[in-house]
Amino acid sequence: MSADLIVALPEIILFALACLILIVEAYSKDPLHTLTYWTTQIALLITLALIMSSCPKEAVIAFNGGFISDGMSAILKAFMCGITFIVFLYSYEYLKEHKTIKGEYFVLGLFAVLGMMIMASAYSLLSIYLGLELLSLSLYAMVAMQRESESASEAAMKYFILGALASGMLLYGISMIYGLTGHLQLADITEAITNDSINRSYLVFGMIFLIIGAAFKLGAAPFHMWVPDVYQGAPTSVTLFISTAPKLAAFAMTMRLLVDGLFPLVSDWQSILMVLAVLSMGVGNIIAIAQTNIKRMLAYSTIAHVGFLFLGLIAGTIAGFSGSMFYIISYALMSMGAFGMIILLGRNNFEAELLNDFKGLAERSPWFAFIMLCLMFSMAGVPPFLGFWSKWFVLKELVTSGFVSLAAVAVVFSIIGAYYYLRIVKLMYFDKAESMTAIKASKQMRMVLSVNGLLILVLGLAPNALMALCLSAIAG
Amino acid sequence: MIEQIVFYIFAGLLVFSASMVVVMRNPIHAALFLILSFFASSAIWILLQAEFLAITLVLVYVGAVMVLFLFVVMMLDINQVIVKEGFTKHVPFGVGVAALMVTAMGLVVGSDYFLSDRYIATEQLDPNYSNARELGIAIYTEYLYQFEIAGAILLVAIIAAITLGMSKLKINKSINPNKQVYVKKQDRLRIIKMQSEKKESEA
Amino acid sequence: MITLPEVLLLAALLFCISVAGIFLNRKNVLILLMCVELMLLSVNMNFIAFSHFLGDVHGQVFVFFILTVAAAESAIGLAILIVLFRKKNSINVDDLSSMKG
Amino acid sequence: MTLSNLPLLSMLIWTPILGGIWVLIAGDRQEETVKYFSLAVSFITFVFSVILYCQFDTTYAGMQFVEETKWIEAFNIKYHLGVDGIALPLILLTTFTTILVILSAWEVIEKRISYYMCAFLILTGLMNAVFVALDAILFYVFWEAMLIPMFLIIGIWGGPNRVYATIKFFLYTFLGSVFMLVAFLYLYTVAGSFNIEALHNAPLSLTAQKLIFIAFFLAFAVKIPMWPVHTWLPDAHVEAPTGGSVVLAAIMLKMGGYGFLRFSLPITPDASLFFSNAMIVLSLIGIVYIGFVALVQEDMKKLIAYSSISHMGFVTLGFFIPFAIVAGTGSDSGAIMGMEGAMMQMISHGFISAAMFLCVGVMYDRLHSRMIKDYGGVVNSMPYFAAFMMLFVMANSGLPGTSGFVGEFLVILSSYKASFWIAFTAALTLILGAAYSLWMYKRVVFGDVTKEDVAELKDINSREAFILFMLAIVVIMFGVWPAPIFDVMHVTVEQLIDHVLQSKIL
Amino acid sequence: MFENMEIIYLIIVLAPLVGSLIAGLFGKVIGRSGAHWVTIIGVAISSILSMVAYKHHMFDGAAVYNQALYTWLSSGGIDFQIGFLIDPLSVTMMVVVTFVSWMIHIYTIGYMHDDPGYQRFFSYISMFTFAMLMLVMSNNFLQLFFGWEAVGVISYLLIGFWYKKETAIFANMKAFLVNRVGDFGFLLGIAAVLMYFNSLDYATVFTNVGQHAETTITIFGNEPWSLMTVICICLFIGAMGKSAQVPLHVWLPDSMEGPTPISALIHAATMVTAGIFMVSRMSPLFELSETALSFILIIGSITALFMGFLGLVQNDIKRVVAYSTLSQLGYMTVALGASAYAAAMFHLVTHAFFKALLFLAAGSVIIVMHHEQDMRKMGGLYKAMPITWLTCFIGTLALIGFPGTSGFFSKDAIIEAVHHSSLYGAHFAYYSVLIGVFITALYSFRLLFMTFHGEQRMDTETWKHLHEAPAVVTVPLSVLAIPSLILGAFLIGPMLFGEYYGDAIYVASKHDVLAEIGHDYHGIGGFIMHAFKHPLVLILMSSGIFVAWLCYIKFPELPGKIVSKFGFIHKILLNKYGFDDFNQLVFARGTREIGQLLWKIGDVKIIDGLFVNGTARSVGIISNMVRNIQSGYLYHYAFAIIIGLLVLLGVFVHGILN
Repeated sequence: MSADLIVALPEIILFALACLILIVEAYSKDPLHTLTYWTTQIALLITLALIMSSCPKEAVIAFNGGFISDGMSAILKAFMCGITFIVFLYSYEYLKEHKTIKGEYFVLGLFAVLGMMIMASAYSLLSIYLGLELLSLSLYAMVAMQRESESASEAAMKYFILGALASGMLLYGISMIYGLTGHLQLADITEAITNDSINRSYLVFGMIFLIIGAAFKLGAAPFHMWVPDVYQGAPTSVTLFISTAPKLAAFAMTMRLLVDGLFPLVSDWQSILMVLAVLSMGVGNIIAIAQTNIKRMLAYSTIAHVGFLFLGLIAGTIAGFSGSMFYIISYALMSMGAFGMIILLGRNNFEAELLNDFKGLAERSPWFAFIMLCLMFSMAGVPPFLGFWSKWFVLKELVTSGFVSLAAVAVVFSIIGAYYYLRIVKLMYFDKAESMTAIKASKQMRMVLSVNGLLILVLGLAPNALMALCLSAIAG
Repeated sequence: MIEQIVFYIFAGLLVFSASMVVVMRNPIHAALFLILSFFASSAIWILLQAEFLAITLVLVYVGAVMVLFLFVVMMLDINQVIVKEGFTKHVPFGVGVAALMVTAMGLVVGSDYFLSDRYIATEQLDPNYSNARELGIAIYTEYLYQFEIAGAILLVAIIAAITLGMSKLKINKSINPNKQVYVKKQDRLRIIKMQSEKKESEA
Repeated sequence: MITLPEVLLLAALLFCISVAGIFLNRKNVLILLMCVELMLLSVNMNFIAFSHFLGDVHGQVFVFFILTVAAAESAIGLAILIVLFRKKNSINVDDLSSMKG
Repeated sequence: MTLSNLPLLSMLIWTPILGGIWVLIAGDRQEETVKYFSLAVSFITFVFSVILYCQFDTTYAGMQFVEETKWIEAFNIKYHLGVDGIALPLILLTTFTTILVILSAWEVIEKRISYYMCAFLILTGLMNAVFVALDAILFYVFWEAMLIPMFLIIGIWGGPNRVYATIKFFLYTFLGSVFMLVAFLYLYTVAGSFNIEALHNAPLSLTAQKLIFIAFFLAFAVKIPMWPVHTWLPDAHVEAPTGGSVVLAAIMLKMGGYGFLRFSLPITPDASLFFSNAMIVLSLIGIVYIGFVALVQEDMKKLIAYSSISHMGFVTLGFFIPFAIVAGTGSDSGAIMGMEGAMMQMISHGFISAAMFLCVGVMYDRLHSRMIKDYGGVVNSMPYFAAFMMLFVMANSGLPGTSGFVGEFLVILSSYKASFWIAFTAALTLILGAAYSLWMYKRVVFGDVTKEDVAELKDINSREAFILFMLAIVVIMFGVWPAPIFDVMHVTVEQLIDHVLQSKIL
Repeated sequence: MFENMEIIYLIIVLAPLVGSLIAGLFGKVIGRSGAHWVTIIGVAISSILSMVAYKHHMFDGAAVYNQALYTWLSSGGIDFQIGFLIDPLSVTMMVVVTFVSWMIHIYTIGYMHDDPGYQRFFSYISMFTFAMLMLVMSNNFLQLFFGWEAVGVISYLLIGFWYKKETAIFANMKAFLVNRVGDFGFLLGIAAVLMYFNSLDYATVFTNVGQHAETTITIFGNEPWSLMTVICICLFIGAMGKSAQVPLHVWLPDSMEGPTPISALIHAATMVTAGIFMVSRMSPLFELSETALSFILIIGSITALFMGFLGLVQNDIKRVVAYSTLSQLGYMTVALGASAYAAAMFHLVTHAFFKALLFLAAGSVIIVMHHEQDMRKMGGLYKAMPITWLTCFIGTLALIGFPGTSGFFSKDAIIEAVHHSSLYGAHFAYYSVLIGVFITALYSFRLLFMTFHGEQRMDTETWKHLHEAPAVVTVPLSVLAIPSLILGAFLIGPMLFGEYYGDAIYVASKHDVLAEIGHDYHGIGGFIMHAFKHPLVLILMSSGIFVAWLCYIKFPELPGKIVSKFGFIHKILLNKYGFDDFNQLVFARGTREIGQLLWKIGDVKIIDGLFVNGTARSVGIISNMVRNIQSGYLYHYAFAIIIGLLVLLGVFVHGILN
């Protein structure tokens, strides 16, 4: 029992700290919630440290198979904490700027992180479900939290209803799988499928519901509808959050369900994912072209990226999964930078969420224009930026597994996609600025954002480490 | 035999009330039908030897959740909302899709596969079998971890509900002494210079 | 003697009704929330049926947790609903369309 | 001499890139420093390339100055550089042109001079890299990265319609190259490595080769460009600043040709054979069709752009003629001639088109118009300029004694070996080329002055004179003494032909 | 000094080049006199050395010199070289070219005296001399083509020398393009040669020519063509361009827009004869294809006759001479066609002198008339400028082939040769050249009378200031007059019937017309007597002179009458048979139309509009359509999810698709 506790230490500590911070928050009068903010950040760092320190050599299963700690979970958790740390840093800027700062934001954020971590290391369907709910509920609340704005509450409502619907589907799927295999624990399920003679198409029936649940979280077409509205409606700080760390969690969940749980059905879910992938890339890239609101545009680009993410899973090999992992991580880094940039450009009671707000950025601030350029070209998948390698990785594995034509389709969509990223670069560099108002943001914000952007470039020049990490994570 | 009859009665009731929930225009009626469907399903659960959960369902849902619903309904005095009729012309289409879905699912779940001897319920449990104890043991040993998570979820729910629910906005008239202390003259009082008036003739 | 398919069919029917409720209802968000509850109910039905016929308690445990979560969920849902109502002064589903395209 | 053990190739790549970054950091405040520094960097790079040339062993067919270090062990992608007789002349061309481009921007670019210089220096580094990369992925990375500075150059310093032009340019070329990427990935599954030489020897079925060839074709035909995927070029040229046009025409187009030599032909020889007739037809259409189109252009830059396309037609023709020759005569005599002619055509077109664009630039800087009708009688006010331009126009129309002649001559000669009619069609360029070049010259330079602003034109200053003079020297030198280029590439081309004429099907 | 002739040849070639470069690049520095001195010295050197070389080869009977000096490049096992082949043929050309060029340099001093582009001009003509020498001294096709193009470019530059004159810059572009058409054929010919002989070296080609005598290739469909015919016709097309044969003659008359010395040097004496030289040089090839020969014969005779007619109606003094040049070139071509290469070369040489003479004379008239070229505004000039008149008169006599003058021998030889030729089209050729004699006499004397005799038609102001041209003009005139008069007499014997050319020219025995004439050739006197024994030619000639006298001295109103009577024919002649209009309409406009079509329709509409931008646009449209699915309504979103579910279930569980 105590061994189990050791394994799950990061989660436990995070939980404890979250409760602590809740109390701190309750008693703090500071309108800027500085204390809450810093304690939160420290909590994250502590968790991060714990994760780093307790990175397992081989998979450890705890709590009667409810919990697993392996390479993938460890790395994803680490990135979740790290990314959330930066996200909170950006968010704090934003909230201060917009005078909508609330202590609960951070507390809920922490609980969301907890949920993600649980998902990352969930090894039974039940833990997956609970982790998912913990995450989602916190997110619903965070979206709705900025009570001044109509769109926020609308977004929250849509998110909530659709989320509930999706988790309902997921549950139905779980119930079917449970009913067919008689197990909730992933390993048992795999074993049951391989050994017992279970009607395959019924398993697929159940699996489809599971996939829908996962696809919804990731925002894959046709289960993507919530994404644009939520991204646009939610306060940028929350959008920033939603579009980064939870994606890792959703990826982890997909991996757990499809790879750890239902790998015997690989041929079936490959073809299902193929449909979703093509749809997502198509819908995402094509609709994004027509957008004028950058948050919404990035939402659609997310959908497109998810399509690409699936390609790695479709490959159905260790390397392919590593490719997807690499993809989702680099995507999280990129979109963190992109939304960070929106926050950076925003000012008091002004959200820089229209594309035109980027006009002439190169004159206003060459440096950040350059950072944004890196991010955009990276998202478009142009070398030497990180985004290229993520696309390259999944495509390579896809081709290696023999899906050449699918790869061709994918690259065609990536060209369509390139257009709207270029459009932002065009706005920044080729157009005249409408206002030359200088960018007012705190020093650490500027610094972190710069690092974020340069990271995209540096990792693009030397992607080996991250690639190796992902490979070992899945393989180990 | 009797079981079957009972089952079908409640099943019918359940389906009926459920569809009423969907059809009802007045949310209060809908809520009440929902309660009815909860009752019906709890009955069925008892047939399925899940007494504890059946009770819980009634207690938790009917007792708490539905009350919450009704409370909200009242609070928002919905009447102004339901002036227009609930459904629109899309209904037949929607129903068609629903039917399609029923068949799509029914074909699978209704198949004889689930009659196979894997799915034979033990008829008679021994008298001193306690469903609650079974669950209790499972939850507090095997599912400790998940139990904790559930706790976290509830906590989050509380936090969220509170933050969202309580409105600092208009009601709150409290003042901030800090601000009052730090106020300076020029914040409140502005002295402007202006030329004394001249007549056009002189200009 | 009840058979599994019967229960499963009932659950499936319930599921579809609730889903239909979600995409048919265009007026009242509250009813959407109720439909969500119905959906969870149907799922529970599934679980219980399976656990009964498999003679395995885990299904019921799962239901236990679903009930918990469902309660939490509805709480948050209603909270959001209230916020929404404060903003829009309406919980008409058709009014939730300021963002589109 | 310790030069031999210097990592010359890396220096060729990174010197300009680092220099460019420094320039960017220095910023517009110290404008003069920026200019002189950039000039110095470009000159040093040129010196490196010259050293490279001097140390190059013209008797060895394979790769020389090879550098190989780990880059991405996970997929054994290496930082693997090397140069052979095909790449070397192109590198010289690149480094040489860069100097002129830097010079040509001297007083012309007012806004964001440091960006401008930075963009060009980095571009140079990347272009050199493309020519020396021996790892397919490394190649691809540089190949794509190159688009970014060019995109910015056209977009920031370009003309009124620059946005359309630059986005068209980017997407068009991007479209081409992504398929190349897929092809690389597929090849990896066959060869188990991204090493280009390994890819050359990877056996492939004919269908696979065909698909790969098409993928490569999309990449390189767009870049070079071939009819009918050429329409991005005129727009890009017209909108680009002078320097941009120069680099675009002088070097970027050559990458398409280089790609054909480095990838299409050796990796998919059988498919190349299969498609050779189609390619030849496309090239011929390009030569004639585009020749006609060039004739009626009213915009000088457009005209030169179109003439570039038609000249590039000779390059592709020369590349694919060998197959036709072998198919027709059964012997490969004249095949080498065609290939080398095509190579020479690339080099010389590099110089000539650069010169032509610079000439237009010189006029544009004075009158801010590229329209032919706005000029006329320029010779009266700018005699020296007129003299230079006459030389380049003549070179452009393939006059013997200028470098423009050599390539076309050899390609026509060898294409005759394939078929009379191919040679016939190709040779039409003698007439068309002369027609559009001279007609433009007549309308722009000759004649009496009719517009007073033309009369007030100032003749070229010493800087412009220097640039044009350098080019004139080169154009004439390679016209009467092309040996330096040919000596370098003989062995490589021969080996390439041998390789290409063997089937890879197992 | 003959040990290393190589040096001498090099000097011959390079001296003019050096002069030209100095004059061209440092014109400002060295000034006008500097410019003409340096170039003249350059040309003089090469001229004298050419004579030395001539002596070396013709009198001291030195062996043929054939050396490659510099390998331009080698590719695919074939060496492209620069080298000299010095044999009687080339050495004769060298002398002619350098000498005439020299004279014209001197003459130019006077003619261009007050032209701003003085240095430029000298630089050009020296450069031309260099190029021409490269052409004639070449020992391979590449260098030949090089010189070929080079002279073309320089003539382009020189025709457009007065670049402000719209007509001039039109003429020079026309000239270049028409020549390019010729070069097009020429290049194909060279390519063919390379393909079958794998060498561009004259010697190699000529020695191996036998192997391919019977080779046939298919070009149209699969009906076989003799390789030699193809090669020869291709090469001859090149010659047609340079030597202005119908229908590629159109550029030559317009080229008169250039300064007169150019007309004399390039468009009369040297460049235009390059074609003739080339064909003679290629005699071993041409001899193998009778088809080609008859083709040449017919083209030549057409040119000879019909271009002569045009000379009758021109009033511009230079244009008359130009058309006479055309018809004389026609004569040479006819000779080539009749395999009388020697005769062609002979006429080339004599023609070079007397035509240059005529041009210069015309030029000196033009100077004196203050650049007035219309003969109707002249007349009676002989009093004012006797030397010019005399030299011009000599030139005219030579041109019409007055017995004893050099023109007489060459032209008569040609006529005789054609007479003896048995090729297809020989008869036609024979009669055209005969009529040509009459025409020639007519227009030549028309020119002479209208210019120098009759009443003065210029205004008195000009008349007062009339005076003889300066020495720099008259001296070259006189110097050229002498060879025009006597050169023929010296050359005819050796050149036509002796071993003058050695192996430089090869004539198949069955074509060797000159040999037949040679049988009854007994010295110059005999030749002249022969002409009187069969006086047809002389009669034609004198009648021509007589008619001219009637029309322009006796009854000056007569021409008007004739014109009004045969207005139609006159119109045709004035329109030069409509060649120019035709070219303007079909080629000039046609190509532009095609260009516009391909551009506006092909590129802009189809490729760009339809495919490139079309794709982009359609993507935009699609995107705007698809985004409407995102209606913002919750129930639609939910519905989408359900549809997705249904589809997945349908396809993957119930297998609807299969």
